[in-house]
Amino acid sequence: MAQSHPAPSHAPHEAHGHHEEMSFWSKYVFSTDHKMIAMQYMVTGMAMGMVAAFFSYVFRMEMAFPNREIPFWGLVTPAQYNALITNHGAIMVFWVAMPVLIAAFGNFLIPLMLGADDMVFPKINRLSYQVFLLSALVLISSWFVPGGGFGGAWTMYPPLSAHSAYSLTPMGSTLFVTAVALEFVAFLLGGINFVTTAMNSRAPGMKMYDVPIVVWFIVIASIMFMASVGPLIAGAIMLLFDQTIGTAFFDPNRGGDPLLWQHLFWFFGHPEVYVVLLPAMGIVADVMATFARKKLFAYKTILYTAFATGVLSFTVWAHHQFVAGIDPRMANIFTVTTLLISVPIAEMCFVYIATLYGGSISLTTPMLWALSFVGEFLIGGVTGIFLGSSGTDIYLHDTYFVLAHFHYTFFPIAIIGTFAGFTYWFPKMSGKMLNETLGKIHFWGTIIPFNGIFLPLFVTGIAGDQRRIYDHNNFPELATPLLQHLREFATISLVVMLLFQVFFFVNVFWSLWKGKKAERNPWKANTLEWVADSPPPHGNFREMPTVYRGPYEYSAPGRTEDYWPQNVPN
Amino acid sequence: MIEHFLPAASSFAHEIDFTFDLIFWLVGFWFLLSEAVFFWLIFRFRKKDGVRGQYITGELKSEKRWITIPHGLVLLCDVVILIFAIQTWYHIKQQLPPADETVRIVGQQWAWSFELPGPDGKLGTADDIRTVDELHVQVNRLYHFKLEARDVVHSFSVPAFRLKQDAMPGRVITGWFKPIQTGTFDIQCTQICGIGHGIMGARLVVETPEQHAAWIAEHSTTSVAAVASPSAGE
Amino acid sequence: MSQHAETEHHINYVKVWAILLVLLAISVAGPMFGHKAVTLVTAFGIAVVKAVMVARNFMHINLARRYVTYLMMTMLVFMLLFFAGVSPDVMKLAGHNWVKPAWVEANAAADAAAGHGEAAHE
Amino acid sequence: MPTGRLAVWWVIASEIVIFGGLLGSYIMYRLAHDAFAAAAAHTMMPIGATNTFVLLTSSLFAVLGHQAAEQGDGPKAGRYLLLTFGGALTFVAIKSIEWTIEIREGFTISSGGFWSFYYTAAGLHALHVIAGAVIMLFVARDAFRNRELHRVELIGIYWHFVDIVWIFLFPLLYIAK
Repeated sequence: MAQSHPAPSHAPHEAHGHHEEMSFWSKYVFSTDHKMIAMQYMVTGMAMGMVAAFFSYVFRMEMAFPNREIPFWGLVTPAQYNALITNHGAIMVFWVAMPVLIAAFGNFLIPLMLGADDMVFPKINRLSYQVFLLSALVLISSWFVPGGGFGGAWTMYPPLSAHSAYSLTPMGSTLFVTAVALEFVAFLLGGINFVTTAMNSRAPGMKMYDVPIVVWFIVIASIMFMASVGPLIAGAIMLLFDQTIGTAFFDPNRGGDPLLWQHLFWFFGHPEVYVVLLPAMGIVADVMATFARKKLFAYKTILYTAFATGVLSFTVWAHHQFVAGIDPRMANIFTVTTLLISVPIAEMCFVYIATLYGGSISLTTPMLWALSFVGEFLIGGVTGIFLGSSGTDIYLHDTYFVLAHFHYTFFPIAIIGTFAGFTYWFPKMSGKMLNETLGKIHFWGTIIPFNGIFLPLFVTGIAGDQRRIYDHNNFPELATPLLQHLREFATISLVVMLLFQVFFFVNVFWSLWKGKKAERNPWKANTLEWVADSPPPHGNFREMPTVYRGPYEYSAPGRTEDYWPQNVPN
Repeated sequence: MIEHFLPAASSFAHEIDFTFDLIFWLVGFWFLLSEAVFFWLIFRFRKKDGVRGQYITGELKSEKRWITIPHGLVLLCDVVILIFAIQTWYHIKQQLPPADETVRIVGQQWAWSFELPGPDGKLGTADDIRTVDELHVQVNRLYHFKLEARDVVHSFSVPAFRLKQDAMPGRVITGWFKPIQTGTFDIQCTQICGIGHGIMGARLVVETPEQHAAWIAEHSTTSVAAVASPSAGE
Repeated sequence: MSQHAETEHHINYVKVWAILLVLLAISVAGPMFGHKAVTLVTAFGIAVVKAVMVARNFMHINLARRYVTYLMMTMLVFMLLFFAGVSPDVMKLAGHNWVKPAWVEANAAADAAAGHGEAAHE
Repeated sequence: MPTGRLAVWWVIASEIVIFGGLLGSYIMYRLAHDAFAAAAAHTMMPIGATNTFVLLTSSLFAVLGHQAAEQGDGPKAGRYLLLTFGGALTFVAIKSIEWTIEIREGFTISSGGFWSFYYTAAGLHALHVIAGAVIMLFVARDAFRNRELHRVELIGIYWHFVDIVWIFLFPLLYIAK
């Protein structure tokens, strides 16, 4: 991010030309407008999210009430169960968290917040979404081929994933790997776009430290993705060949090593956690600053900790493999790095909490979501320590403790972060205000059951409940009434939480239809996207803004208003 | 915590439980503290009419203190945890105390098969005792296990022992355990291994020397004793 | 770029190309000495030299902003990190408390075969 | 720095880790398995060397094209790009002949660890060559009409990267035996 001059991209001009008489197809389907592409990502991601949520409903029901007819599904066979958990995990990470948090918010926010008229490569942007859509379709198709969907867990460990003789899903596993690989390509294209846009299209006067945290974090996330996904792309090709043309990359009997895949996967897989975490944290930072009417506490510190986390996250991957047969001496190194990474993350949480000090906090729906992110993510963070320290991981590895831990990180990331951003920027996206009452009902109806789902699972995990078992009654020590009741409680909480999502969709559609009109800057926020009309037209701004200060100048002394937009000269 | 749910039936179970509790209290303290501060701030600085937010950059040293001091303390706790975690790991996984007896454990879709040295106490001889889904060991005896997988990745887990080790196809992984308490415990496969993963359980029977001797005597004659485990449905 | 800069580039390019070809020739000739060390140097040492030459003189990475070089370096460092973390498991036949019997046998067989395989080569 | 060039550098950055992961895995296996050396003895070094020569030369044409583009001489740049494209075609042609011979001898992608890597790595690289060659045609077409001359440099940088990848593949697959 060295120099900053207005966007040299010539794409918008050609777009401007014919954007009056645009047909339905060129406006909604083949649009190169970053806002429309963002909407496409958002809608696709949320649709996939509903599918994955339904999957979770089915397999949670199976675990709580084994071998019974499950409403809207029927009996769950072991093969189905494996396919359900596998696809739930893969969808939530690759087809929900990434498209919504990075692609949707990134596409929508980066040009608007930087005061640019569009991404620097609108056509590549469109291509990126089309490849992503293709990957989603390939994944969906993998559930309907003979043999059914792939059931070897989203981590795809060979030899189970490499040989249909073991997985019994000859086509399913191949399509699954193909879908994942395609998804990576889509996000490489998108990431290049984000980074170059952020580097070259900043509004005049916008220096590095005037860039809103959320944009910074999405850009850092994109860079981390680009730097970490390469080995796994290579690995996916190798795995595909192992499946289809009998190469020997991961076949132990012919000179391969299954452990290599685990390394290739987690070298990407762990940075990936931070790739989705950072955008969510950025969204939370912006929302908190706005509704606490506070300058973000130690902006630069946040930035540096994010960089530190990014670099450190490349050195911790093998903590997913402590008991996987890696050299025990290596485990010590990875324990140290893993506990080290808890420091910058803890620092970030402290900074967020400190930002509240001396604020004037109004608990609107977006703010509730943002605050709950911090509150819940803390649980996910501290439980990570148990797993990062190799000694206790021997026992906790692959138990429900792990599952509860990463759901306490991923739910705040993928769900809470998304809702925080969505409710915060909905006025800008749609030009309508959301209904606060419905929003708050939806919030409480989501947060309370969420804890009801996963707190019990910590307990079952400590009691030795291992993962990916469709009926724990096959294991005497796990068949105790206590554990079974906890599982039932978790399942019922899940059903309640899913039912409460109705309020969200009702709220969205009702507001789009009859909602109150949103003015340009409903939240009295500083960042540039609130300078544009809501919703912003193609080309975003009436006249390109110039930036005079940082994004978080709230409650600045000596001003009548308690906010100070970036583009206002004084 | 863990021993409320499961017996601590191996020599190193207590060590893991201790490390777990230590981490629990350390991070529990920090968790409660930060949540308390968090909610207090939300309540204390809620929106009031006529009260404006304060302008705090957080760039001054006097303000940064509020971050850097807890930050340093967290780092300190991390170091403490590290010491115990690595110590535990070293005792259980890295060092290999001399064995009284060695057993072979093979995971395959979807059963555990075990190979005990027969009366002669040597593995790979004619009088070895092979069992399926049931492992008989003697209490207070230090066992080495040679862990293999025939087809896909499995994971040999005995919750009551706090023992877990993935079985990698193409590798023979050596580990150890020492039962200190008689009884029958679960053996789980904790790495998804295909459609049978959910039933791939086995039982581990820890016997007194007399019982074990009797069991050996009973089975050493038969080469294969496929004992249908009660845990594995079929 | 100024006029005279280009002209000296022009001379540069063909010369660079010629040097690259010479280096290629050396790396091809390397194995003929029959020393493993020599081969390694001529093969990979020269590969690095060639890569740097192409990056500097053809891709003009030295004329681009400094962070481009740093970016490429970072990526290479990450790859070294990957190698350092993985090789203790994947590159070895046996390690601390584990061994790969299949690999050991395969190597024994290969060495037996290579014994007269080499002889046939020389 | 111009957006296009910046983007190409980012593309190359992400390509480095893709090839890095693949070649890193190859090197680990290569050093672990003695059988790899025996298999590598069957690769045809002269052909590999010829291909290296072809790529190096095409890189020279690419950079000369870039120079011409900077002087604003579109048609000249276009001609150079066509020469580069010719180099790409030669490379692919030689490679297909090479593979035909090897497959005839019975060394297919599924006949052992080395060959799996040999075909995968070289194949992935060949895909990059083909993709670059196709893009190059479009850039050349514009160049002849003196349009979008800055793209000549961009495709050039990408092409040099493909060249560098091969510079490392050549010793890894052909020389070290």
